[in-house]
Amino acid sequence: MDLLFLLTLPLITGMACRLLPRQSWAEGANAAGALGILVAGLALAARVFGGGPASALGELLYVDALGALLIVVIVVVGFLGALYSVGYIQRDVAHGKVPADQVGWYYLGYHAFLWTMLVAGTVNNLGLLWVAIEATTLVSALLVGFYRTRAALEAAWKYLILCTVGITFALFGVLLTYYASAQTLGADAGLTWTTLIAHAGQLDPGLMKLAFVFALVGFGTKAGFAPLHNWLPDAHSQAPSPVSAVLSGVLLKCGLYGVIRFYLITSVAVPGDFAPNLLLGFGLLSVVVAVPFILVQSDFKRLLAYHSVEHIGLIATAIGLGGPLGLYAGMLHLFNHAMAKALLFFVAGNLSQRYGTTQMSRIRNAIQVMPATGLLLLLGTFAITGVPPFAIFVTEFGIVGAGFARGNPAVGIVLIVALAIVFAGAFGHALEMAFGRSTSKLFPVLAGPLSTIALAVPTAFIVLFGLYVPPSISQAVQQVVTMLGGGKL
Amino acid sequence: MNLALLFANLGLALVAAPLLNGIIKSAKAGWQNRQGPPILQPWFDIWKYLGRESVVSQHASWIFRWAPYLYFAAHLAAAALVPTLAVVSPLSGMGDAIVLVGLLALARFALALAALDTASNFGGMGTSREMTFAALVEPALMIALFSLAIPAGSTELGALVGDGSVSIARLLALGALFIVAIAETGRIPVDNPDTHLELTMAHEGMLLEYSGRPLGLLLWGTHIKQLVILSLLAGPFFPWGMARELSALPIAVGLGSYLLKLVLLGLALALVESANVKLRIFRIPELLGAASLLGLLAVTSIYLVGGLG
Amino acid sequence: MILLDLQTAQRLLDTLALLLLATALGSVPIRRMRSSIRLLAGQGLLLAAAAAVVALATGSPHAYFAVALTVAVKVLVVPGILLYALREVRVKREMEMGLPPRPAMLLAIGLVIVAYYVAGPLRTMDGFLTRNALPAALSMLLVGLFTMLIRKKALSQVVGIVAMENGLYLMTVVATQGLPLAVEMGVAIDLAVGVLVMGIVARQIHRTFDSINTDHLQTLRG
Amino acid sequence: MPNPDIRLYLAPVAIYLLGSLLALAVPKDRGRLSHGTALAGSLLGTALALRALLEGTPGRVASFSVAPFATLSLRLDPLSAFFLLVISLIGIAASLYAVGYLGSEHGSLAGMGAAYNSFLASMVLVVMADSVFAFLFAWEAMSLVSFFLVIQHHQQNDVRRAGYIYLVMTHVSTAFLLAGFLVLFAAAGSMDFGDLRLAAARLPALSRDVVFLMALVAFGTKAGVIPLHVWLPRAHPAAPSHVSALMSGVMIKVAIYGLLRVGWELAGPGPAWWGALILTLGAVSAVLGVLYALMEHDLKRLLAYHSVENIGIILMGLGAAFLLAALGQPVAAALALLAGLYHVLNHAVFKALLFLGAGAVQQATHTRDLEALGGLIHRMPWTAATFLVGAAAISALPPLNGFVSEWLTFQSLLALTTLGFTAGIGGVAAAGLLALTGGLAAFCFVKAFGITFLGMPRSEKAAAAREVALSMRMGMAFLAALCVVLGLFPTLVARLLAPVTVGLVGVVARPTLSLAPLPVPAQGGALAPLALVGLLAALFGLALLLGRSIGGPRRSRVAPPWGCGIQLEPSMQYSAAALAKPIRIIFRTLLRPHREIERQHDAEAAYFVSGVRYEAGIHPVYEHFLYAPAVRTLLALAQRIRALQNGSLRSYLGYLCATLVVVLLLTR
Repeated sequence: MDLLFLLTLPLITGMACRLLPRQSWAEGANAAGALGILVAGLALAARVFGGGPASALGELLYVDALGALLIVVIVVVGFLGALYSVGYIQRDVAHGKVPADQVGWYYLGYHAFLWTMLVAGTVNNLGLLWVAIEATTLVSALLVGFYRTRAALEAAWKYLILCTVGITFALFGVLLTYYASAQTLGADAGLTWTTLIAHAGQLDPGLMKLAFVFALVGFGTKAGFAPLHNWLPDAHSQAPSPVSAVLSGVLLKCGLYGVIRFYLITSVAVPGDFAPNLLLGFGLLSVVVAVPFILVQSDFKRLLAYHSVEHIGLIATAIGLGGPLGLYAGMLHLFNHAMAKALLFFVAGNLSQRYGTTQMSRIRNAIQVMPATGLLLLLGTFAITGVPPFAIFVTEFGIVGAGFARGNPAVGIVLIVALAIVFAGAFGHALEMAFGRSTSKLFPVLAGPLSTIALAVPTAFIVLFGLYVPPSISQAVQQVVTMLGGGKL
Repeated sequence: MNLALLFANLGLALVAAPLLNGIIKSAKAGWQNRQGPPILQPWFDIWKYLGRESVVSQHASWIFRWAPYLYFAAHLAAAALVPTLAVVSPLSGMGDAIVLVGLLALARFALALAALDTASNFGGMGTSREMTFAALVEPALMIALFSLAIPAGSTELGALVGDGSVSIARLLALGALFIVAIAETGRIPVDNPDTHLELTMAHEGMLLEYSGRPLGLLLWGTHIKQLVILSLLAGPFFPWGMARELSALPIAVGLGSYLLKLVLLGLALALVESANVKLRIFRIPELLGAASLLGLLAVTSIYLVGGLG
Repeated sequence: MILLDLQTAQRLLDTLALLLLATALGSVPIRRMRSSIRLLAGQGLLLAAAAAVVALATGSPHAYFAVALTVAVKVLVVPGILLYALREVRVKREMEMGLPPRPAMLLAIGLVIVAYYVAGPLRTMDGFLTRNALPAALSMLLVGLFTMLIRKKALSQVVGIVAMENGLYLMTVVATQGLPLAVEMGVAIDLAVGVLVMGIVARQIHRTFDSINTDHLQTLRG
Repeated sequence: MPNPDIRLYLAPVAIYLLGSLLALAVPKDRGRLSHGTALAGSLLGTALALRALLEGTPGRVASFSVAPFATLSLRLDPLSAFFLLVISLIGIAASLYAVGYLGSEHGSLAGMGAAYNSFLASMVLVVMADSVFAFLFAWEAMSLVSFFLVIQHHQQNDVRRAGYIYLVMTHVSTAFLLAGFLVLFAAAGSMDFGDLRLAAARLPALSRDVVFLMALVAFGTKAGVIPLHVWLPRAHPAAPSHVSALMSGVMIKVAIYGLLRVGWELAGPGPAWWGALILTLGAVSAVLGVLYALMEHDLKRLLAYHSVENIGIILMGLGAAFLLAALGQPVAAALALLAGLYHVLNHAVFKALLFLGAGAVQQATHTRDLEALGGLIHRMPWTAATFLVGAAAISALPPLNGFVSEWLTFQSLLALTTLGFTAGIGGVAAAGLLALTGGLAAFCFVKAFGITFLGMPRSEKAAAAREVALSMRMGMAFLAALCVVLGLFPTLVARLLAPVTVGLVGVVARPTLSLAPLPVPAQGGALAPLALVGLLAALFGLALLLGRSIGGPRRSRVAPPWGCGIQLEPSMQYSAAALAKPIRIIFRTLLRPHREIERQHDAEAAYFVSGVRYEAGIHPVYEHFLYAPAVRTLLALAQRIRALQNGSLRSYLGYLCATLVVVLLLTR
């Protein structure tokens, strides 16, 4: 029941936001709806983690631990983004960047975007999973191009073409899987996940190998694996900041989620290290490719986008490494990264509206121009680069440790080197932005209470999870790990 | 620790040090065909200065005032450390060769600060040069002392005194320590004790602002330092005659031989001074580097040739 | 009512797959936009034929419906829309190429070889997925992508996407005779929305840039 | 164990963290509250450390699970307790000093107070860490909070640059440390130090060598070992002085702790070449560090380079200890450990004292440039006196504490000479370099003290200086007193360090240190500083007596110094640059000095020089030949790779196509 509620609420909220005649009403509907989605999502996740997988509409919808983790990330970041959007869009309207009549469309698009992602996290069918993920592209492309500037349209176009092409390959992978399942399990088995995973051992390994390659490249484009990530910095940097937060914090994870589903089937169907090694390879490549772009960068939001490539790479590496330590750290990292990245994109939103640019060379002395944001900029940078006492330190430590623990120290060393250089780059940029003397013309910015919540919640999470991962959370993560084939830590 | 030896050392240092300087001066004068000052002249000078009024720079502080006393005391303490009449250090158990080096450094530190205290630029010049030489002398001194300490396995000053046998290592160490002695006593070719020309002076530059009683103490202290350095050569390398048991006769023999050795070493210093010209200041590091190298060669030969007695 | 025995059907499908492969390769050196769209229509016709073979061999009504749908969508609607768009934007007929035809053709053949190398050895002989069908579908995907990356106009990239989807369609028709209903509907809706969204963005780009040459879309770097 | 309540050992950390919170909660506080809390924590830490060293350590203190694989375990063993003592002692002085010192800081002190307290807490946590996670956590936290302290004056470009270089270098070095730890972890399957120790014993020699080298790079960077030191002379001076005192006095010692903990206790003590390497690095750092110090005219940078030098001296002791332990000489190894650790404590005390003194000078004169100082002894007598004690101590002059630890280091080096030719020559060469270092250090502090406090003031600012606040003087006096106490009562320190050496090599070091002269001549050379001071005092009295009895009552008069007949101006005094010039010339091949003189001639008469611009300095060799090329290469490579994201959609599609093809080909 809560599952259906969760899947209808975003649509209702979105429509309400579009249809309500006053901007303030739309904003109210947006906030209330987002809160509802949050509560419903968390309740669902709690049920799944407490009492096992949930399903609805026959077997059409099915949420297991992995899905629940994704849903938690979606609803939390979605909620924060919705709250942050209110002040952000108001200021955009005030600065004349957005016509007032577009605000309703924005919220509709935002909630539709959330909806597509929630669908992706709840369907029990690989074909529908594909449909939902393709739908995320289509909806979010409109949000990416929301400002209708040249750059925004360029970004939206590239995003659309690259992800559509990529996702076409994923569909080929779905077809191959369908064919493989039809061959051995009969046509009735179809693409239902629960059936496929139960009989994964009987599927033809050759076909599944091929299917996995296509799914990996296809959904990997969406997840932002290098060298398929090229759309990502453009889209992340041109979208409105709350949307960037969702793109980076959640959308990439939806792509990764698709990959993981195929990965789970393939790793059963194809004996040996085929699938893990591929994931490991893409993961490492993503981390390494992100490094130079972080080291030398001029645009703050692009910098954050490359951080996303890096962290998606880290998670993929963790899954590829496997083992309880790697999987645990990787899955927790998924959440930690979403929080840190949401925080940073909100910070980027504040900075870009105050300074009127995302060019880092023109952002200076943030610590005095806007003390809270400046402090959070530093804090977020330290968090995202894996400095204690922040959450990502814990999980990066675990992932690198998994490299050594799984007898693959070379992976660990590559990660260590890459992360060290990433730190040098990211920290240098943040240092210059936070301190020094500001000469830019400043725009008036007032932070509302909703923005404060949006900034405070992820901050609280990245600090808390750096010091203490509560047993209940730990247990939930452990369930995902168990699902992915890792033992008890 | 032996109180009798201690007092003997202190007394010898106080009385004989200025005399030794007088002897060296006379010898130099003799070699230069001059009629030098009387041998007791250093004594007369000290006596005279101690009674004279002292002129103090208006910029000076308590450091200027007390440094001479510390300088004197530290050198006298060093004199108490070295084995002179007997093969043991009177202060064995209280300090060793490293302490000796430390005491010399303490005295130098005090004087260098006092020289800067007056705001006179001669003081700065003297300090600059003296501290430079000192920094280069210290490794040479330490390596040479180590080369003596290795066979004994101890830095105890009494243990450095050998049995008088000759070996390559000892000779090399002697060479090193002799160069150190020239530098530490401020003699040609490193420094010139008789000059007050700004181009050449090092140690004297530091004393330039002193007058009266403090100057007397400083001169006295410098003489004592000279005695200490020469005793350091006399004991370990020429242990003949040093008392190996503490009774009257050996001590008396020790006293005689000690004074003789001092005079001979003083004459050697005077000879070197007369036979050489002062080195340009930036050639001195080469000389002191050679001393360090000699010390290292001494150590090498200990291992390769098989030790010294 | 089965009008075709399996072996004949397989032979026919094999031939059709090879023909489709030939059209895919044939599209590589084409310079005129109009010709490449016509070729797309031709591919649609071949796909319809393949669907028809499957329909005759299985006799299921679903399959006959698929034939009709193929003819409608792949032969008429999509090429029609593209031709309409071609007239609308009034671009030069010639397509600017990023690569001369000869090396382009060689690379495309290389891609086909890769497809055969990868998919050829798989055990797929039972059913309609004949020896050449899977490699052909794969080749159509790869070559479709390849045509996208050697051409500069936004519209030609859409043509490439359609060509890729034709490859997928071949796979759907011969391997699985369609997808489960829910999925099929989802894919169809996605396609429709996709075209809509691409249209919206392309229109805005056209309005803002006065051009849809994608080489102008190169300001976001690094 | 005699400690019923081991949680008490967490109290200092708790107090520091409370201080952090207080600082944030009471933003109006001018540092009194937060630094008062830090003072309380330091006092308690001192008491607990002393108790642990004298009565026995409690072992595992606490264990807290952050995540299933990440456990914060804390343990207090003798080694930790000793470093806890070092941290807490300096914490006392720095906190006391800060109360007065911060009065002149502008802006809110909330962040500073919080960071300061957290800094102390993190250092305590590092030395108490008992698991990989705990160690790295505290280690990085320590770097992070100290970074915030360094960039307190962030409007200045060079301060930001210092902060950047500092944090990046320490973070990169942590990466090495992480790799080293994880090699052990891979073998142990556990993050607990106890398990790592057991696993390390089973590891092949090569793996242990890797661990050691990684630890050496990591801790060497933090400790400021040449050529990994470049951050140190930038960052330490940039921080407020009470923080510089902690950084230079304590934080770099925490790196020494790490080296002992990881390099010796977990993975070591290892083969002889480990020790030889440490010894070599130590000797190089000592000599070059003091040479660079001599070239500096910025008081705090000068002190920072002396930290490099003293870390070198410490490493000489520890290197000898590694070497002696590897060559089967546990007793001598214990002696060398004692030497190194004693110097750790000593350097902490006098370097903190000197930095506090420099801070006082800076606060009073608003400059750190030696060439603008002078004559402060008349206006700041307390600061001058305590600084003098520190200067004499760091110059290893008897009877202060620096001399005792250098004496012990010489003894350890002598112990090497019993082990054959190579070790012997190495030991003697090291002794020579140590002596050279000592000589140069004395020179440098003659310069630092003499130019700053003696002579005439070289600027208006120096002439107008006033003595600093009482709490600052108390902080300095406390450390000056410690310099004396640690110098005069070495047996006390040896007693405190006995459980440490027992823990590491199993035996107590027994150097012949005593308070009174020994009745029997000792075998290995002996030192009785208290008796020595007695003798010096007696002879000092004798000098007074002789002067009076021979010359009668003292007579003196005040006059201007001799200036060859002209009136002496302050600018005519010997400058710091001139003072050190002989050294600059003698060591020019090492220092690579450069000099630029530009004369402006009078427009009407070209004979007359209207102005001279003189610029001199030394080439930053490491930056120039080591770091700059590396950074340049990295950035050039990055630029090249960045060209991949060229903005062309067709390229991106090409990457997609190529990726697919490559992966497909890999699939078969």
